[in-house]
Amino acid sequence: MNAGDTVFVLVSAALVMLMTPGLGLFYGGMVRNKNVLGTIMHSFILLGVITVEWVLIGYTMSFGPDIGGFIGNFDMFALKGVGMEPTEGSTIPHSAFMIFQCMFAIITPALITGAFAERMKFSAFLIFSLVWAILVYNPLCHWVWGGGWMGADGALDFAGGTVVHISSGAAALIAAIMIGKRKGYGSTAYLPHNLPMTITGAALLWFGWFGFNAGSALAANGLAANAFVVTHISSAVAALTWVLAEWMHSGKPTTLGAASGAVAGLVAITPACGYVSPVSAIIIGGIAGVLCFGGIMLKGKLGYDDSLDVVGIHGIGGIWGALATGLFASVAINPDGANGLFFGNPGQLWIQFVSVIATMAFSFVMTFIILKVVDLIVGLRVSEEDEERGIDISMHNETGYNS
Amino acid sequence: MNAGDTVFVLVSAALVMLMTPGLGLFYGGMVRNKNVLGTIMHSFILLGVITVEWVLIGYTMSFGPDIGGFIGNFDMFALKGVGMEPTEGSTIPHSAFMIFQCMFAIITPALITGAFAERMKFSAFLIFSLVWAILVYNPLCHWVWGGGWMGADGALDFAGGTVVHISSGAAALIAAIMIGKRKGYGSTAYLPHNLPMTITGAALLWFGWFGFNAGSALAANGLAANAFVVTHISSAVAALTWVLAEWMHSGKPTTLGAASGAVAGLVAITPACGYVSPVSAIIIGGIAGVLCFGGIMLKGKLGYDDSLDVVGIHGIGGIWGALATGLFASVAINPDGANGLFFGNPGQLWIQFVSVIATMAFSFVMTFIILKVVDLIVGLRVSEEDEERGIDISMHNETGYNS
Amino acid sequence: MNAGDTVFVLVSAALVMLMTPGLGLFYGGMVRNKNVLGTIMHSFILLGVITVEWVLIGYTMSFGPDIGGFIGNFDMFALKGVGMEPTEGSTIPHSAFMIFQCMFAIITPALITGAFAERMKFSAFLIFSLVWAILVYNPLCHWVWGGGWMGADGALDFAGGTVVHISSGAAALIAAIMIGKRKGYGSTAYLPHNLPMTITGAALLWFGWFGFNAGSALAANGLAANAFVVTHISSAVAALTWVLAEWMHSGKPTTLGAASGAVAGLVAITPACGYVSPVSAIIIGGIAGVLCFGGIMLKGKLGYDDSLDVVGIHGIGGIWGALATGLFASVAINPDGANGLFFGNPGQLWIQFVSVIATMAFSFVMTFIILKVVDLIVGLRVSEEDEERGIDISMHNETGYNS
Amino acid sequence: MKKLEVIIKSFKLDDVKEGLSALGVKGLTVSEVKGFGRQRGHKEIYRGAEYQVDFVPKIKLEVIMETELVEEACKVIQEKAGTGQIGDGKIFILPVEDVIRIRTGETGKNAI
Amino acid sequence: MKKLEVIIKSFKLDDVKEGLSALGVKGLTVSEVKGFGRQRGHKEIYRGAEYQVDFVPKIKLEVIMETELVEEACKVIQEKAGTGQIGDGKIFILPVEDVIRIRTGETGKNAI
Amino acid sequence: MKKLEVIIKSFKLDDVKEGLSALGVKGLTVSEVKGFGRQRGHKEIYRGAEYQVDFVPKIKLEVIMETELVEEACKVIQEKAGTGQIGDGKIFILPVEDVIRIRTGETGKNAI
Ligand SMILES: Nc1ncnc2c1ncn2[C@@H]1O[C@H](COP(=O)(O)OP(=O)(O)O)[C@@H](O)[C@H]1O
Ligand SMILES: Nc1ncnc2c1ncn2[C@@H]1O[C@H](COP(=O)(O)OP(=O)(O)O)[C@@H](O)[C@H]1O
Ligand SMILES: Nc1ncnc2c1ncn2[C@@H]1O[C@H](COP(=O)(O)OP(=O)(O)O)[C@@H](O)[C@H]1O
Repeated sequence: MNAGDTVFVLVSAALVMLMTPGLGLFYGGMVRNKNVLGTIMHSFILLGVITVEWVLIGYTMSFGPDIGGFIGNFDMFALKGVGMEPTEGSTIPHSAFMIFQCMFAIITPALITGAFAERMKFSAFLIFSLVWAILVYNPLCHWVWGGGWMGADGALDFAGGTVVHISSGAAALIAAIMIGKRKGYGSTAYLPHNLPMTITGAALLWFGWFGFNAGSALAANGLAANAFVVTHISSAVAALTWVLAEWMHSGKPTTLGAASGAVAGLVAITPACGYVSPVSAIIIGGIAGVLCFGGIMLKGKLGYDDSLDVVGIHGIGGIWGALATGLFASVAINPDGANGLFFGNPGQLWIQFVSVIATMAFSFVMTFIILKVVDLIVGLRVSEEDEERGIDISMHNETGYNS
Repeated sequence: MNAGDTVFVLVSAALVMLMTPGLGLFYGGMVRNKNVLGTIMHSFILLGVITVEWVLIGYTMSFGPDIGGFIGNFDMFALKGVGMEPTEGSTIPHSAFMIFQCMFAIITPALITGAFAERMKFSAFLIFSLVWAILVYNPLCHWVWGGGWMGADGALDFAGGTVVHISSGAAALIAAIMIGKRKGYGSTAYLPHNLPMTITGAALLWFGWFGFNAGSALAANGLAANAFVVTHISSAVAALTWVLAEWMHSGKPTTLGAASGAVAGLVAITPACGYVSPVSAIIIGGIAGVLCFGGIMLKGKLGYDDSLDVVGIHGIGGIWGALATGLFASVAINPDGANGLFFGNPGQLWIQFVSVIATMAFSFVMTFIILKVVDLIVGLRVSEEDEERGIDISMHNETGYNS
Repeated sequence: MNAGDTVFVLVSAALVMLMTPGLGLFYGGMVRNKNVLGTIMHSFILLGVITVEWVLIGYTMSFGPDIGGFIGNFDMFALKGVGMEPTEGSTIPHSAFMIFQCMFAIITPALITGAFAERMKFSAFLIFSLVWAILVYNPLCHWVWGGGWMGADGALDFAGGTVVHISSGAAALIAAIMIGKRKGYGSTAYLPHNLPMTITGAALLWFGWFGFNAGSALAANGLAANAFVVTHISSAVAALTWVLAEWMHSGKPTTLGAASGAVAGLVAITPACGYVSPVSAIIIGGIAGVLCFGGIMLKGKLGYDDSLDVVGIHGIGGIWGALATGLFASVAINPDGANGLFFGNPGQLWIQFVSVIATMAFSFVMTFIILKVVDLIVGLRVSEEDEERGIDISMHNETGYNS
Repeated sequence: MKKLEVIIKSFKLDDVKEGLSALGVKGLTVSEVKGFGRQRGHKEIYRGAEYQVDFVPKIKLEVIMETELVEEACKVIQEKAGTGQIGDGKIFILPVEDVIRIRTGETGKNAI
Repeated sequence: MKKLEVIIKSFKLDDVKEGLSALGVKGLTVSEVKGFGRQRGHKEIYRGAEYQVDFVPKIKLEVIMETELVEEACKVIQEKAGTGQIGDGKIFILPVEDVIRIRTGETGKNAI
Repeated sequence: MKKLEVIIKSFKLDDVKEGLSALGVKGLTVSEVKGFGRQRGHKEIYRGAEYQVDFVPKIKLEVIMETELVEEACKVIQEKAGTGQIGDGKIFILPVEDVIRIRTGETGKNAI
C-alpha cells in the first residue's frame, strides 16, 4: 500500500463527490426561480439513493467476478470482502477504490436530470434513477472497467466517456422526448434565474473533475499529472472556442457560454485524458467547444426540449471524446493504452466507434423501457397546474427564496 | 516523516477549514434576508478569533503536558516547540497536527451560533465564543484526545462526537433558552431566505467532513479509507431516511430535509467513523436521519427557540453517534479501538454513556455561567428595534443584497 | 519521484485553480446587479485565455533556459519536453510543476480586473490581459523563480508577493487612473449587490490559498506545513484587525471588512510564508489588516476609482508582505532562505525593497503602454449608455438574475 | 383619460402586452405583486413546521389610456388574460387628471 | 367603490390582512416598496465608505372595496398596523370608476 | 390633494427625491417596476437562443401632495428626471379623496 496513492484517490473521491452538488448548482441556476430547489434536489438526493444502491449491489454488479463479460456477480454484496487492504496489484485500500467509483455512479444519473428539469414528478424521478443505475450504469461500468467485453475489446475510456457521458447523454435524449416539452415551449422564455449560481456550479465541476480524471490513474504518478494537465487544457480551450463560436454566431460572448464550453471540454477529454498529450488536448478541447455549441443548437431544430442541454453537451461531447481518443491516443503517453489513428493505428478508432454505438444503443433501449414502466406505475410528469406553480412548491412544498 | 501522511493531514485541514464558511452558508440560507450577513459573520469571524486563541493558548491547553487529567499546561504557549518536525511516533510535522486541530476548535463554537441566530449582540457573541472556546472546548478536547481522563477511561471518539457535537449541542440548548425566543415567535413565519445557499453550505460541509473524519486517522491508510467510506455512507443514508420520514409525516420530501439529514448523518458517524464497518454505518446513518428529524420537532413541543436546530441535529445526532459507537465499534475495523455491545462488549456502551453525560453536564454548566456573565457585562440580546431592522443593519451597518 | 509530493502539488494546483472563480465571486458580489456576470466573466474567461497562452509560450518564457536574466527562451514552446518525468532534482512530474504554475499565471491578471470593474470593454479587457500576461507576468515570473536576476539577487518571494500581488496591484493603479471613474462617481452609491457571494468567494480564496502558499514548497514536508500554518494565521489575524480597525474608525464591524481583511492577510503572507514563524505571522497579518484598511481609504482621498480595491489590498498588502519578509525571514524556518532584519540581516530588507521598486516600476510602465495601445485599437471603455445599462447586457446580452 | 390597473397571472403578461400593443397602447408599466383572493395559496414546510402562504405571485399592469380606448382594452385583456380558472385577476379603472411626458413636457393625450 | 392604498410596516401585513378579511374584504394585492418619510433610514458602510440610505422597506397594500366599507376598513387598518411609532404608514383613498373580474366579466360591486 | 405617479430612470431617483424634498414634500413611496414604451428593451441570448426583452427597469415614485404643490412639483420632476432621451418617463396625476396617517389618525392635509 502506498500512502501517496491512497491520499490521491481519497482526495479525488472527495472532489468527485463535490461535483454532484456542483452539478445541482450548474443546473439549478439555469432553471426558473420556481424550480430551483427541485432541480438541485435531483442531484443532491442521488447522493443518498445511489450510495445505498452502490454499496449494496452496484459495486459488486460492476466490479464483482465477471459473468459472461456482461455483469459482475453478487460476491461482494453489501461490500462483503471490500476491506481496508489493497486488492492484488493495487497500491490503495480496496474500500478507497470502491468509494471513488461510487462517486461516478452517483453523478451519472444526476447528469440525465437536466433533460427533464422543470416538469418531472419526484417519485418518478427517484424510481427511474434507481432502476437506471442498476440496469444501465452497472452493466456499462462492468463492460468497460469491471472486466467486461468492451474493455476486453480494447476500447479506451480512461475516466468515463462512454460509461458516464455517452450513457447519460443518450438517456437524456430519450427522456426529453418521452416526457415532452415544457409548458409554454416556444412562447415562454425560459430564462436562467441565477447565472452566478450556474457559473459557481461550473467552477466546482471543473475543480472536481481533476479528481475525476487524474484520480482515475489511481496513483499519484506522471500519468495522473498528465491527465490533470490535459483536463485543464481541454476545459480552458473549449470555454474559449465556445465563446468565440457564439460571438461570431450571435454577436456576443456570454458567461453561460464560457461555463458551458468549459464543461464541454471536460466531457470530451474524459475518456482521452489518460492517453493523449497536452497538444492533442488543445485540439480535442477546441473542437469540443465548437461542436457542443452546435449540439445545443440542434435541439431547437429537431424540436425536443432537452431543458438543460444534456444531449448537446454530454452526448455530443462524450461521443467526440470517445472518438477523439481513437484519434489522438498514444502509447508514448500511456504504454498500457494504444495508439490512435493519428499515431498509426486506425483500428483503435473503429473500436472506439463500436463502443460508442454499443453504449448509445444500450442506453437508448433500456432508458426507453424503464421510462415506459415508470410512466405506467406513477406517471412521469407533474400535472399542468403543478408545473405552472413550479416543482419547488408542488413537489417539495418549499420555495427557493423568501425575504 | 511520511509525505503521503503529511499531504493527507494538510489537505484535511484545508477541508475542515472550508467547513466553517460552509456552515455560515448552511445557516445563512435559513435565516431571513435581514440577518444573512450577521449569521454568516458568526462563522466567518471565528476563523479569526479562535485561530488566535488556539495558537496562543488553545493548543497547549488541549495538547500540552497533562495536569491531573483535566487540562494541558502552558508549555506550548504561542506554539513554543510546535515545529516542523514530527513528534515522537508521528509521521507528520507537529505543526500540521496543530493546524488540523485548530480547524476543529474553530467550527465547534461556530456550530452553537445557530441557536441564537437573528438576535444576539455581536459583542456578546464574540466574548461568549472566545471564553467558551477557552473554558469548554479546550478542556473537553484535552479530556478526550489530549491525554485527559475521558480518553484514559476508554471512551471512543474518533473525530469529535463529544468534543465537537455534543458539547456544542448542549451549549446550544442553554443558549437558546437563555437568550429567549425571537420576536414574533409563534406568529411570524421565519422562512429560510435562500435555500440554495443552505444546500451549498451542506455540500461544503459534506465535502469538508471527509477531511474531518478521515483526516482524524492522521495517516493515509486503510483506516482513513474506512473512515471516509462510512462517513459518506452515513450521510447518504441519513439524507434519505430524513426525507422519507418527513415524506410520511408531512406529506412532502424537502430539499432542506435532505440537506439536514445529510448533516445529521455526518454528525452521528463522527465519533464512530474510525471503529465501525460500512454496514454498521448504514444503520447508524439510517437511524440518525429519523432521530434528528424527531429531534427538530421537539423544540416546537418544548417551546425553546433553537433557531437553526443545533440541538436537534448536533445534540441529538452527537448523542446517538457516541452511543452508536458503543454499539457498533469493532476491533476488526480498528485494533486500537474496542468492541461495542453488538460485538460482545457491553461495557463500552456504558463508557460511551458516561462520556456523553459528562460532556453534556460540563457544557451545560459552563455555558450557563459564561452566558450569565456575558449578559451582565454587555447584554446578550439586541434591542427590539434592532432585531426588527435585522442584525445586518443594526450590528454591521450592511445589507446582504442590493440592486 | 515521490507520490506524496506529487499529490501535494496536483491537489495544490486544483486548489489554486479554484481561486480564480473564487475571485470572480469575491469581486462579483461587490459590484452592482447589472454588472455581476461581466465581473465574474473577467475571472472565468482568463482560465481559458491564460491557459492557452501559458502552455504555448508562457511557461517557456517563464521557466525556459534563461536569456540574460530577463526572460526564458522558447525551448519549451507548446510544452515541448515538459513531460511526465521529474526534472533533475525534483520529486514531481515536470508537468505537475508546469500546471501548478499555470494557475498562478491565470489569477494574476484576474486580480487586476477589480480595478476597472463595471466599465471596461470586454474586447479591450481580453487583449489587455493577454498582452499583460505575456509582457509583464512572464518576465516577472522569470526574474523571481525562473532563474532571472531578482532571484539571483537573493530576493525572497516564496509564493508570489512580487510576481502576483505587487505586479497586479501596480497595474490596477494605472488601470484605474487610465480608464477613469465610473459614471456617477461621487453621487451614486455603488453598493455591493450580494455580499454573501463575496464572502463565499473569500472563503474559496482562503481555501485555495493553502495550495498557493503551502503548495509552493513543492513537497509535502515540514516547510509546507509551516507555510500552511502561517498562511492560516496571517489571514485569521488580518480579518480580525481589519474588523477592529473599522469598528473603531466607523463604529461597526462589517462582514465585508472581515472578508477583505482575510484576503489582505493572505496577500501579505504570500512572499513570507516559506521563511517566517507562526509568531511572525501574527504580526505580519495583524499589520496587514490595519494597513490595507488604511489602503482602501486612500483612494477616496487620492480620487482614483479602483472599483474593488485592488491597489489597497493587493498593492499595499503585497508591498507590506515583501518588506515583512525582509524583516521576519529566518533561516531557522528555511535554511535555503535568508535572515531578515529582525534576525540580524538588514541587507535582506534592502534586497526586498529593491525587488518591490523594480516590480512596481516595471508593472507601472508596461501596464501604461499596453493600455495606451489597447485604447487606441479598440478603446478601453464602454459607452456611457452601455455603462448605464450595465455590462452584463451591453457586453454579454445576459442578465444575472431572472425570475 | 383613465388608468387601468390590471392584476393577471404571471405567464399571461406577454399575451396581454401584445394584445394591448395591437390595440394601439403605446406604453405600460409592470410590477411584481402578490395577490390574495379566491385563489388559494400554498403550504410550505420547513423542518417539519408548516406555513400557510396565502399570497400568490401575480403581475400588475398599469396602463394610462384615452377614455375611448378603455372599453376595447378591457375586452382584449379579458380575452388574453383569461384562463377561466380562479385567480385570473381583475381590472380596476381609475380616473386620471393629467399626464406629463418628462422628456418633452407634453401633457394630456399627447403625453400618453 | 374606492381604492385604498395602504403603506404599512412589513411585519404588520398578516395582522392587517386578517383584520380586513374579518371585515369581509375578499381580495387584496400586496407589493414591496421603499418609503421615505419622517422615519429615518439607516447608514450602511462598505469598505470605509458611508452611505445614508433614506428609504425604509415597507409593504404597500391595494384594496378595492365598496364605499360603505371604507370607514370601517380604515379603522381596522389603523388598529392592526399601528405601533404608535413613526413609520407606521398611511392610507390613501382614491376613487375607482369600475372593476371587472377577468374570469367572469362581472363588473362593479360583483367583481370586487 | 393629488397623487403623482412618476415613472423615471433608476439612476435619477436620488436627484428627484432631493428636488421634491427641497420643495417641501415630506414623504414618498418608491418601487421597482418594468416599463414598456418608446424606449427599446434589449436582447438576451442564452445558449444560442435569443430573447427580446421589451421591458426596461424603471423606478416608480408615488407622492401624495396638496393640490397647490402639484404644478411646481411637476416642474421639479421634469427638471431632475429629464435627460432628453426617450425613456425619461412620465408623470400621472390622479385625484385622491383622503389621506390618513396611521400613527395618529390625522386625516386630510395634516396627514400628508
Ligand atoms: N378587492 C380587491 N382589491 C385588490 N386586489 C384584488 C381584489 N380582489 C382580487 N384582487 C387581486 O386579484 C387577484 C385574483 O383574484 P381571485 O379572487 O384570486 O380570482 P378571481 O378574480 O378569478 O376570483 C388576487 O390575487 C388579487 O391580487
Ligand atoms: N406624501 C406621501 N406620499 C407617498 N407616500 C408617503 C407620503 N408620506 C408618507 N408616505 C409613506 O408612508 C411611510 C411612513 O411615513 P412616515 O412619515 O415615515 O411615518 P408616519 O406617517 O408615521 O409619520 C413612508 O415610508 C412612505 O412610504
Ligand atoms: N401609457 C402608459 N401607461 C403606463 N405607463 C407608461 C405609459 N407610457 C409610458 N409609460 C411608462 O413610462 C416609461 C417611459 O416611456 P417611454 O415611452 O419609453 O419614454 P418617453 O416617455 O420618453 O417617450 C415606460 O417605460 C413605461 O414604464
